[in-house]
Amino acid sequence: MKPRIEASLWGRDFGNPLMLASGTCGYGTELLEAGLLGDAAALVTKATTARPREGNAPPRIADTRFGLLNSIGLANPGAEQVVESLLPEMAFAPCAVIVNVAGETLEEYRRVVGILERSEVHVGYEINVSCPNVSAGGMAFGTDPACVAEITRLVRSSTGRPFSVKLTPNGGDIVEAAKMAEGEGADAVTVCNTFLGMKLDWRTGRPVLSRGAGGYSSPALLPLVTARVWQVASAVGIPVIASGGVWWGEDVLELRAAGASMVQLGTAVLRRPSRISEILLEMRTLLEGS
Amino acid sequence: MKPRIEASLWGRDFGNPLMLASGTCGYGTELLEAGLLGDAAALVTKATTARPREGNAPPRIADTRFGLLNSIGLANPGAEQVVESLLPEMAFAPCAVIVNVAGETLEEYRRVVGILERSEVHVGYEINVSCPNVSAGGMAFGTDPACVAEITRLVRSSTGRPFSVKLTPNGGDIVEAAKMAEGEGADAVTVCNTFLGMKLDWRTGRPVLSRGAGGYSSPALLPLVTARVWQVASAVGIPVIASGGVWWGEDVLELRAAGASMVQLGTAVLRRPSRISEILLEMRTLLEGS
Amino acid sequence: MKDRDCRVESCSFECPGICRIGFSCPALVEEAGPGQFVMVEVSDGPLPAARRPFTLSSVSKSKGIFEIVFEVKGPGTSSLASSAPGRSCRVMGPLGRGYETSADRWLLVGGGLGAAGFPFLAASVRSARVLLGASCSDALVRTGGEAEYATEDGSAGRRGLVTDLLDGLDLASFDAIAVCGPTPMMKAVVEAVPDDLRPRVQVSLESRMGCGWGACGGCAIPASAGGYLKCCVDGPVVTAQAVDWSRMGGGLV
Amino acid sequence: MKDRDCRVESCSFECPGICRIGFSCPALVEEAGPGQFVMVEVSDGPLPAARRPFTLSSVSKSKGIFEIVFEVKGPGTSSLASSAPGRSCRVMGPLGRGYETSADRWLLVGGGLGAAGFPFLAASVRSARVLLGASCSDALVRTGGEAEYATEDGSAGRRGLVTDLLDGLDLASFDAIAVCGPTPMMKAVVEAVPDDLRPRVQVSLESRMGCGWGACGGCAIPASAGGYLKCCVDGPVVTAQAVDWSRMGGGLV
Ligand SMILES: Cc1cc2nc3c(=O)[nH]c(=O)nc-3n(C[C@H](O)[C@H](O)[C@H](O)COP(=O)(O)OP(=O)(O)OC[C@H]3O[C@@H](n4cnc5c(N)ncnc54)[C@H](O)[C@@H]3O)c2cc1C
Ligand SMILES: Cc1cc2nc3c(=O)[nH]c(=O)nc-3n(C[C@H](O)[C@H](O)[C@H](O)COP(=O)(O)OP(=O)(O)OC[C@H]3O[C@@H](n4cnc5c(N)ncnc54)[C@H](O)[C@@H]3O)c2cc1C
Ligand SMILES: Cc1cc2nc3c(=O)[nH]c(=O)nc-3n(C[C@H](O)[C@H](O)[C@H](O)COP(=O)(O)O)c2cc1C
Ligand SMILES: Cc1cc2nc3c(=O)[nH]c(=O)nc-3n(C[C@H](O)[C@H](O)[C@H](O)COP(=O)(O)O)c2cc1C
Ligand code: FES
Ligand code: FES
Repeated sequence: MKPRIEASLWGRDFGNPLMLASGTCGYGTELLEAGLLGDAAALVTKATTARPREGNAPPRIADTRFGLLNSIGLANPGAEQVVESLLPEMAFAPCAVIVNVAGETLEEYRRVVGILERSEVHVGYEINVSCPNVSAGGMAFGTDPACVAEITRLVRSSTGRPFSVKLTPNGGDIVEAAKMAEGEGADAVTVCNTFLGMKLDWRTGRPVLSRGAGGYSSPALLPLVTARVWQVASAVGIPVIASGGVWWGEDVLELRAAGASMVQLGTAVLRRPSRISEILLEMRTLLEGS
Repeated sequence: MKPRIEASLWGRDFGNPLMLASGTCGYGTELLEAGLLGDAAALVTKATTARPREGNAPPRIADTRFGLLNSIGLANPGAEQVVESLLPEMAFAPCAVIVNVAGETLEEYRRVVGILERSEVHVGYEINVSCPNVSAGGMAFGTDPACVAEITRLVRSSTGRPFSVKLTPNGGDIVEAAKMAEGEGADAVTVCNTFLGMKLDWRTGRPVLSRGAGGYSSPALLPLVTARVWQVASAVGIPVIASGGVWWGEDVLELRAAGASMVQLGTAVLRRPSRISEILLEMRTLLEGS
Repeated sequence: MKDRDCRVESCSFECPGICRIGFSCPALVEEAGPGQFVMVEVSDGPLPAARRPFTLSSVSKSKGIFEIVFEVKGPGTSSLASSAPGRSCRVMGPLGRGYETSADRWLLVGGGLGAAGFPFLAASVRSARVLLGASCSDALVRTGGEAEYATEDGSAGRRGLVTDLLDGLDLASFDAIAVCGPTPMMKAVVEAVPDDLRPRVQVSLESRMGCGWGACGGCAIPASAGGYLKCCVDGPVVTAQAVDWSRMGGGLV
Repeated sequence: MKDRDCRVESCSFECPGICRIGFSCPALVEEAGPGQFVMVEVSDGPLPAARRPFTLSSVSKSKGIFEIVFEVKGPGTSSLASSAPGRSCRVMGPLGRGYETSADRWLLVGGGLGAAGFPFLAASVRSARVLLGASCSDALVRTGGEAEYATEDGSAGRRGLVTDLLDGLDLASFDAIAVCGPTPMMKAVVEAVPDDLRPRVQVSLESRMGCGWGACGGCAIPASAGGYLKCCVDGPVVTAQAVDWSRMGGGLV
């Protein structure tokens, strides 16, 4: 396939493949207010659970030399609040809104989607079976293909909207998990959530994050994500949404060459929201020059 | 435990915890000749198989912005040749020699160790169930706890020398694999081999390495290795040997704080063999200052 | 959230290890209030992955210049400290909630670099008495106007902690008390203030930050109402009563 | 394997995109032979993760200086090309097997940057006739002495490929033929040499390298004897017959 900027997902055509990754753009309200969403195709909200979650004890963030560790722990106001006050704020956003859904139990996924169905704002879901920062659910679900299948089945039975299952690179077999999601009716898979990482203070022997390990993101992880996107895209027929390691326009083109339909920006947007339009410009320049 | 430089493994005391990682120091002969082994505690040879292996078609190396991809494919002269000509050259090396062993079948591991037992030069083995660059064996063994157990059992029955099982971060459950190795009599686990990674040329859509994906090493992976060392060290009683992401003396101290008995240097030594002594100096300075 | 390229106008060491940088950015200065902060990009590439937060130390509306004062700690601050005039940095701000400045008579209590924001605050209120603590005279941040000092080694002002300077002060004579410094110091000051005066205390908090603009949830501060505040949007300045000091621990959150 | 800090003495652009750097290192120069290469560290930190290999282009034993000439391609070469005199780089070398120089009368056939090593070679042998090919005159590497040119756009010498310059040459009048350039060009030259003269042909190969000193096995070159040669220790200069040209592909190995 010839490299290009246009992209499509779930029957929608987009001018570009850029999505804002879950947890790095809140519910989009800040970026909307700042007028920075115009160049994104879609944004994925912070993970939403059935009830409000406080999140983990601080410290939740550690900057390492080459990347960022986070341990937010799915802090969010809960599905009711999201439906009542946050999604309505995004009703006229210039990009598509996708809600990221998490749960501590299999059943919770169904409940969250059930509540969220009351809103008309979002076009679909990203089902998070891969959060490295919670003790119940999260990553533990994602490493077990049977759990991935069961969660996909539950979500499929709860909504007619399209959804992607966001997979973990931290154990299990990501290709197997993607096949399970496809088999049970998922409309895409997101490859992948953050990598489990840790920073310690060697003087005290103590981890910097309160929970010990956290989710690690870094531009240096691009080759790891590229390999997993390539493996998964070769194995399933549903679209693959790439997530991880993007900073330059070139990275987006590389992930698409590996088989990704859409490409997410996470840490890059936290660091510099204007990367959305800068990356787009870089892609245009590269494609004109090629 | 107070941070310190001295280390011990398998009843041997070393002045420091630095080991040279498999595949990044050949069989040690070049470094020995250059007089650069004096500061290392031990070196691990290139993976050795029963018969000579040519290795993968080139390109086998790709430099990414933030790391190195390799796809050597276990090229080595075979166990007989190693016993006859390479190990004898290392008989008077100033550091301990450990032979890294790989196989395409479970049975091959036993054969390789059987042949190598004829040499008195090496003090033990590192059993490689985690090479990302071969289609048969390698990483596929490492992601299956039953295979890890079986290979450990076969090796244990073939040698009285101590050995470490080198695990993979690319799928499966690394803690489970470590427990299996411990259960079947391994004397240590090495955490971990390279991460599966890939680089593509987006203009052509083709991977740079001939085999597509390869093993990725980068100083940016240190937090990933630290997390895995911490998890494994909390779960097993045998020593954990850390491998991955080290460039500075501080990194070694951090991995030891995470629970590693010894710490390997791979890509750093390829890039600059004098890192061995430079890192040692950095560690001394840090510990004096603390 | 506004993000702009700001030119480094001046960069010099205030005292060993403490650097002062002046950036030119009239638009930012126009919007800024005391206690607000900026997120500074230390490099143009993707690393370090996070920006570094700094309190606005002083602003000159006429020149369109704002200053930050910081301690050189790790890679981010050392890179910044080596900036030559002319360097351009991406700076987001002003961010967060600053001091509520309607009160007249202020007491400013600062520990170490906590005093960095006091010049801006002092210049924004009717009257301010400033108490500063530090380990030694070299670590005392100059705040422009008059100040009383306490140093642990006695090398400047009184030997002791900044809380010692509170002894004998009539705290009720101040309409507002601003506190900024390391967590244990802020805790001690807050405890030294009688219950009935607590509502007058505004503390300026620090926390590790992922974004600085409310998106990541990285900057959690234990809230007395349960759960957490977001330091970057609910703070960094909050009333002392909004914080659950028992869950604050001793160090950086 | 010797690794030393070498001082950049000079750094300038030979022509657009082609840079020449002179390093001072008497000890390295003393040991070096034509066709050998060096591995240069582009930064002092861990990235980029691999060094960059360059052929020794020329050496001055009296001044203790060696030069490399290279095309600016990616991050490594662009960083090097911006070196100011005085910069210190870690350089490993001389590495690998160079030309076997006992022969008297040499024909040197180079394509593009393949000619980078010819000045050193030409200076080390009794007589050398030099044929150079490039896309255009700007991309022709100066080799010091006399040379005949072929350029694809005709902007210097003959319009065409370097192999065209072989037409009508009495190859048997040379005791040795050195070939260096892109793989397709080397293939073409080797094929243009009659079978009986092939043993006189020495080719200088390129490959992606992890270490440069034999440890990693990254630099595999398909060998006519089966399996692979290590470009860094078995080469980079080998006899044309040692290479399995059918497995060489069209590009970089
Ligand atoms: C709202 C706010 C205002 C601040 N204002 C000032 C100021 O005016 N002057 C000043 O000297 N310092 C200030 N700090 C602290 C300053 O941001 C850190 O010292 C600085 O980020 C350290 O970066 P580094 O790369 O040098 O150190 P590193 O140790 O490499 O920092 C690593 C990571 O830890 C974080 N970090 C380290 N120390 C702190 C800290 N004390 N607070 C928050 N995060 C930290 C950094 O942001 C970074 O992500 C402020 C912090 C916050 C949250
Ligand atoms: C023995 C030897 C001698 C060489 N001598 C010269 C010379 O004298 N002049 C010159 O211009 N070039 C020479 N090259 C090629 C030169 O090393 C590369 O052009 C350079 O490494 C590119 O680095 P970069 O960071 O600019 O480009 P990048 O594209 O970023 O390089 C990425 C990676 O690919 C490798 N690579 C890219 N191109 C080549 C290549 N052609 N050969 C080998 N590896 C490559 C690099 O080493 C690096 O690991 C030589 C290569 C070898 C193996
Ligand atoms: C601070 C932070 C919070 C995150 N929170 C979530 C989350 O709630 N749900 C989720 O699916 N992924 C979450 N992620 C993962 C990102 O969505 C993204 O997949 C990951 O950061 C990799 O992309 P990047 O390298 O572009 O950052 C979070 C990442 C960061 C850095
Ligand atoms: C070129 C190269 C070849 C390698 N070959 C082997 C090998 O044969 N056997 C093995 O167990 N590990 C092999 N490895 C993995 C290293 O031993 C080491 O575990 C890994 O590179 C991580 O450490 P580092 O980050 O210090 O490089 C190889 C790594 C590299 C870079
Ligand atoms: S730092 Fe990201 S929400 Fe406060
Ligand atoms: S480059 Fe490492 S063996 Fe040749």
